[in-house]
Amino acid sequence: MATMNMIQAINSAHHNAMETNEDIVVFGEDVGYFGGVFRCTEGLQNRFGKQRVFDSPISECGIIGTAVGMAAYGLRPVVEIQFADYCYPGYDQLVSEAARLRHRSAGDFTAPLTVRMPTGGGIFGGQTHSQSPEALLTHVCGLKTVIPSNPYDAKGLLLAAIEDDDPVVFLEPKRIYNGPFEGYHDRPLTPWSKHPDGEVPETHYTIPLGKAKISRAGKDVTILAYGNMVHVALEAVKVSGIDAEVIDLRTLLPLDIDTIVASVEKTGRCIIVHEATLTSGYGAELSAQVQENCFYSLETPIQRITGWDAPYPHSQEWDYFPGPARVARALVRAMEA
Amino acid sequence: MATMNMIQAINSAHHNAMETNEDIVVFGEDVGYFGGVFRCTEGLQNRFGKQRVFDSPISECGIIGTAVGMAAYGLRPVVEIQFADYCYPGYDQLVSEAARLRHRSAGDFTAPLTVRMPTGGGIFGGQTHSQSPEALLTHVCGLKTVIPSNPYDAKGLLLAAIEDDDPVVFLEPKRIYNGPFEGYHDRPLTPWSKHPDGEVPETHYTIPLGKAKISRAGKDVTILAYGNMVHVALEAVKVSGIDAEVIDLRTLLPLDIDTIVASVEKTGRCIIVHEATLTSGYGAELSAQVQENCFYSLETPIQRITGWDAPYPHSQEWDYFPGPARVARALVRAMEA
Amino acid sequence: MKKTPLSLRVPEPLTRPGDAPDFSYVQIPPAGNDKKPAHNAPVSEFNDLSKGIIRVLDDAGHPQGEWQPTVSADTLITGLKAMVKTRAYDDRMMLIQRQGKTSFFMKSTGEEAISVAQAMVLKQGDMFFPTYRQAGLLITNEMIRGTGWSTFDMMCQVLSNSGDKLKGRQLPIMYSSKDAGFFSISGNLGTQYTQAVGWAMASAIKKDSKIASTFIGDGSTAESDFHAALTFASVYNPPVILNVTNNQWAISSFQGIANNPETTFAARGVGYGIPSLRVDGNDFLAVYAASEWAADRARNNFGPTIIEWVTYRSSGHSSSDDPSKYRPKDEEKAWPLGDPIDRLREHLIYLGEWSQEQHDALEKEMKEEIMALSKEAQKLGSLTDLPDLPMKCMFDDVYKDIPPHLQKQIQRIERGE
Amino acid sequence: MKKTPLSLRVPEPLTRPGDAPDFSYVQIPPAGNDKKPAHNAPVSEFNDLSKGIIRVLDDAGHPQGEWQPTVSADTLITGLKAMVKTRAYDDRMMLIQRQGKTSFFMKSTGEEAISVAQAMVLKQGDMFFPTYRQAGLLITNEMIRGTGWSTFDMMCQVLSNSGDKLKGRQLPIMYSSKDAGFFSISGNLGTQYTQAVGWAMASAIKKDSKIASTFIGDGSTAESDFHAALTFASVYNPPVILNVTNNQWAISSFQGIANNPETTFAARGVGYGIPSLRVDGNDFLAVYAASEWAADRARNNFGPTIIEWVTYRSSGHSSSDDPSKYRPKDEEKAWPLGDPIDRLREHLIYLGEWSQEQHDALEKEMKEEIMALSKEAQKLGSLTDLPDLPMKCMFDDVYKDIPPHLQKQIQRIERGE
Ligand SMILES: Cc1ncc(C[n+]2csc(CCOP(=O)(O)OP(=O)(O)O)c2C)c(N)n1
Ligand SMILES: Cc1ncc(C[n+]2csc(CCOP(=O)(O)OP(=O)(O)O)c2C)c(N)n1
Ligand SMILES: [Mg+2]
Ligand SMILES: [Mg+2]
Repeated sequence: MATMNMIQAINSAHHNAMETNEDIVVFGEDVGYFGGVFRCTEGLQNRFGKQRVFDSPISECGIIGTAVGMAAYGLRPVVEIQFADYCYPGYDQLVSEAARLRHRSAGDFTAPLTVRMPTGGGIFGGQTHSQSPEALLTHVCGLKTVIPSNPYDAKGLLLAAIEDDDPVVFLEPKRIYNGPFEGYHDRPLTPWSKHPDGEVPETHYTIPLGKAKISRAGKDVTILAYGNMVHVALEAVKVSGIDAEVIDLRTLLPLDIDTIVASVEKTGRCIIVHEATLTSGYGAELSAQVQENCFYSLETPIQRITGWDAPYPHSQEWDYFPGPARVARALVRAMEA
Repeated sequence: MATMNMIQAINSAHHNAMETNEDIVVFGEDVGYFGGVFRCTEGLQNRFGKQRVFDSPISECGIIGTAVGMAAYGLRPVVEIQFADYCYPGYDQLVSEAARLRHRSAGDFTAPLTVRMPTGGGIFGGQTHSQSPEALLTHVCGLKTVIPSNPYDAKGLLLAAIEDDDPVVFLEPKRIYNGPFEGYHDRPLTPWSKHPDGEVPETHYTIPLGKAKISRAGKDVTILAYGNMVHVALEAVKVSGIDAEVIDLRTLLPLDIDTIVASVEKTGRCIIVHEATLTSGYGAELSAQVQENCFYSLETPIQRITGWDAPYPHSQEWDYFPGPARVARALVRAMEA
Repeated sequence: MKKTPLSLRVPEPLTRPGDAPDFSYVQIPPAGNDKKPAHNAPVSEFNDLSKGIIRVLDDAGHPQGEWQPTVSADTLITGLKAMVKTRAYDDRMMLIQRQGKTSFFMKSTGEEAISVAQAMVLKQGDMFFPTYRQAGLLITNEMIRGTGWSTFDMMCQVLSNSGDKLKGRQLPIMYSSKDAGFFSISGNLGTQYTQAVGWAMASAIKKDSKIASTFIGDGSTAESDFHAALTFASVYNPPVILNVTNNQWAISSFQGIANNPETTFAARGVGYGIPSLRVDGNDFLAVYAASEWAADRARNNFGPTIIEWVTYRSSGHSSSDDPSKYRPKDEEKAWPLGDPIDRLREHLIYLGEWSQEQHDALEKEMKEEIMALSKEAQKLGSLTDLPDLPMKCMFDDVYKDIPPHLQKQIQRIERGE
Repeated sequence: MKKTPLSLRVPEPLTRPGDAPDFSYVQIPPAGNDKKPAHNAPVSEFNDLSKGIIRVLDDAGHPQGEWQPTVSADTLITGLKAMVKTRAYDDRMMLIQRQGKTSFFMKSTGEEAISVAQAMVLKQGDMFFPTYRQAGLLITNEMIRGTGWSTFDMMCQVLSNSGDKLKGRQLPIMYSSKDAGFFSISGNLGTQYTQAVGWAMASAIKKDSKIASTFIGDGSTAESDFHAALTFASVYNPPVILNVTNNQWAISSFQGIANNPETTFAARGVGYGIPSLRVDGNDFLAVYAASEWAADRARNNFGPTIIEWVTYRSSGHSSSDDPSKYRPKDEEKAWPLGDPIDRLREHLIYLGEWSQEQHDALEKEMKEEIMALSKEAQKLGSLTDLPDLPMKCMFDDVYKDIPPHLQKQIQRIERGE
């Protein structure tokens, strides 16, 4: 067991996967010699050679499109989109091709590829280095969407994604690459080395896709969160003193609705937290499913605490960000109403 | 007053707009000489000249991207994407550019453009001539999304969209271009000429964006629908004999939540109908908002009756399509539960 | 300097309905004129080859020049048969569409030489990434290799019947046959181009010997994937043939809406540093030779080749299209490069390997074979007479395994929701 | 034919950290070598002009050949001042970023001639669609026209302070100034290219006389918008200058990851049928002349021009980047086309219009001016010392009017939700 931050955990997953499976190739903008702008692919080219790890032209369309072709050939490409905000030029290849290939060819061709994308804000990245496009992915049948909240999960989920026979988008909340972020931008970040989930085996393991994790058991309110918002939610529980259950979804599609329903049936109250803009965000789907499944258990309205419906602002980042105080107030309301 | 089908109404809106505003230009694949594969722009090139109405290369990226530039110059481009399924190559220009320009430049530059797209299925078009991507648009702050259900609204809403100073996506449910479609593919289509909403003034008028319409008043259940599903919903009311109120949303973003809330508070029951796939569809947002606003009025769970989470199938189109029987059964469940 | 006021150039074809056809914009050099470069020739050698038209058969059906392929009469006769069969298939299936038995159909009439000859050149294990206008690839593959989809399978797909290997999921003509080296066709234009480059990159990465070949239409070269494909091909040098079928039309838009008259589609390739040929697509021998050259080049690790096929879309865009609305009636008869079947027939007759009688017999035979097959296929149903697919079939293959949320949707259906 | 086993070509730069810089791949022809074609010359005349490097100033700072612009010494001195000011601005703002007063910064060191000379050539009313590496456009515009954003405004934007005309919304350096003819910069690479073509099409549609000019980096030419822009420009012939700033690097990727050595970025343009020039971007006179030529061409309705500027990104990609991780240290010192400021200075000294003393004084003056301005700007706050923007400011300009659902979100904030 070693101590790893999320970058190292992701890097370690690549190493384990590539050692055992020669069909895994890794490419993307700056991922080769340099090892990626966030350094997730550092050392891979040196270890596995330029034929398996290389820089790509700056074309998200080309990255995902060639990956689909490679996957159809029989490889397992693991590609990086430098920021999730830049997935749109490759969105057609993801939605119309990767996600549809197995179905439209009745299983004749498949596209087992993994598309990694750093997601979310909190790094003063302005509107085009901060977005959280998960709702644009979860609406696409044929895709799976995964988002870890810590190094241990990041490695296990990434290995599961790579080994999965369907196309998987793997979102990496960049704000927590180096440490869990409770939402206080003005306090020093605790590194992952001080967090139990920073303990990561160097050897291969997987965490099954489609299984949520209860990050904190509680009986009064259920909080649904993922990625960096898991830590914000946990902090909000502390701040509010309310005994909430925090569910880390880990996989957004397919969703582990059973774990959610069991919790909400117990608590009768539910809050959904995400950083993406509110309208038609993934919180809407979560809200709809909780309502459909737990209607008769709900004591108070389900609340969505999210980024506002505005482009992610640069200087007003912390006005936009759904921090622990906002979530804590929502917890209080959930108990009051 | 004339009788028009939806194609003619859309064509008429173009004529009215272009007559009075020289800054309106129209282009897209096959829209010039030929007048568009659905003939919505027929006669425009002849009337307004090739400098204002022309064919474009087959590049949705180029169509929307050049339209953004033209709009920034001061024109009002009205462009056609041949099928909504093909908007993805232009999605980046829509999401990252058209939708963001005003905000990121603090009003220095704006993008008043209208992007028309035939949407939805029911025409045996297979998976790439049938999709309903509205949820991928409503998640994008800065865009407005409009979808008419009849010729009268189509014209008035399109003129409002063209005159709007923000970028608007105008979805045209192609299944009802020629007549209202109640969902019975095996019965002859009633033409719009036999429907009151097929009466369309030849002169200019607008229907304000952001205002829903009560298509049928009722007291027992609220049905939220848009586009062709409005007609399916109305038929389901007939079939079920339940006195439901059918709300035709007309504009998806900004949403007329007040009309919805007033209705659900009255009925205490709500069904949402759309043709797009279920998960993270626009129905999720509607469900979440109804739940948030009407929690204490709801007697039974909100239901979503939608396309299934599969690519729109060719031969199994009518298994996929949420027809009147499915909606009627949902109405019954809404009353029973 | 005197200022011209600005204005937008909006290109128009030379002729429109009512006009006499005019193909003066197509410069046709004599057959046999062009050099055949080495497989590893520098890109600068392709400036002219990407601008003219490489032709082998002259107007009299005699082969000329360096590009003459070494090919037996038997091979040519096989090619002729496959072209005739493809045309018979197209005609019959369009009729079936007109009879309302399916929703949609697209023909490749006039363009048969391109897919047939290239299918003959490539090998089992190679992979085509086609558009909807290369049915000839499958028909030829069945004829010469007997692998993958048969003509009967294609018909069943078009009919969406119980024999449809794609389970009625895809629009007619969106075939898919891995065994035939025929990649699943997408409705979204252009996407296959980038995928083919990726597939070829994979072959290179695995030190394999397989090559890829992909097709795109003149109009669709404007799509983003065309550029992504050429950029990646330019950089990584994968073993891929990048075919551009310039059939002069993209639905109602002529090729001038995708490119300007000072260049060609093949010349684009040279700009990317990729060897590029512009070839008479209605000349079976030229297609065979250029395809063979590009395939050899690819297989020998010299990298990609772009080939613009100069041809003509003789029929409407699809069953939904009426070309008389936007181009002169009978324009196809004036196409200066003729018809590929006629030209190969003339050549074979000139060689003394074929006769008009044999040809008539062949056409009759193919018509009958297709007719018989289509009757058989219709026994398995058609779109007006849908097979009883269980509703849940829709959910198969969305993912490898049906995930819980789709299971729930199946249950909703089963509960009668 | 013997088969080479397939393998993927993965291009690598000649040198990496630890190696001595090696620019032997850049072929540098003598200054004054190239013909200056007519504005309406056929595209074929640009084969050579798109492959070599058009140069005016020779190594001794003497102007040579047909491309010498008619330009006064005063104009050149203004250009020199703007370049020196741009560099002083970049250095100071990078320092401010290093001091933690803002989040991010990007310099254009070594590339100043391109934006400064082109800003001087274009006119009030024209529109630039720049990338993040053309701060010189704004600085020059302020200096010569006094319209639009000032250097002070730029600083406030970088600091996201209360003087920021973009209200703290955008990442530093993403300026926007309609009055200066400077289009709002996007974080998404390439999108401005297509927009510029659209803007120029609009100008042509309106029979206006304004032209557009847009920039893209070597690496970003791989993006889809590059192709869309060139395709539309090729077809509609709009009045636009399509600049490609080939500064050899795209973050850590060298230009060989965007193009192969058998071609150039300018040669791409020729493939699209667009006149294209490849020009020494560190030679102020060559930049001025080529920009003037392209602007005149556009304004006279002859259409678009592509210009590849051969230059070098002397600094890191951005404040987040450390180039010593992927290229030899001090590689910039070995760049064979020198530094644009040094070269113009030498030329002016050769003309007898400038001296080293004047130059030293200019550098000092600009440094001080920038320093003073930056002190003033910091009085309006910085990112560590945020202005008290009301939270609702975030919701302004999402739409023209705040729609009900945003009003409700504002109310939620006001209620303390
Ligand atoms: C992304 C996308 N945009 C638009 C269409 C609609 N469409 C189908 S075929 C076609 C014309 C294609 O013309 P071309 O590429 O020349 O091929 P051809 O039909 O002539 O073989 C168009 C515009 C589509 N299928 N996909
Ligand atoms: C669509 C998109 N993809 C990726 C990025 C990340 N990115 C920002 S700058 C850059 C390199 C651009 O290099 P180049 O075009 O050569 O311009 P230069 O920085 O050298 O001026 C990359 C990959 C982005 N901003 N947008
Ligand atoms: Mg065509
Ligand atoms: Mg660069």
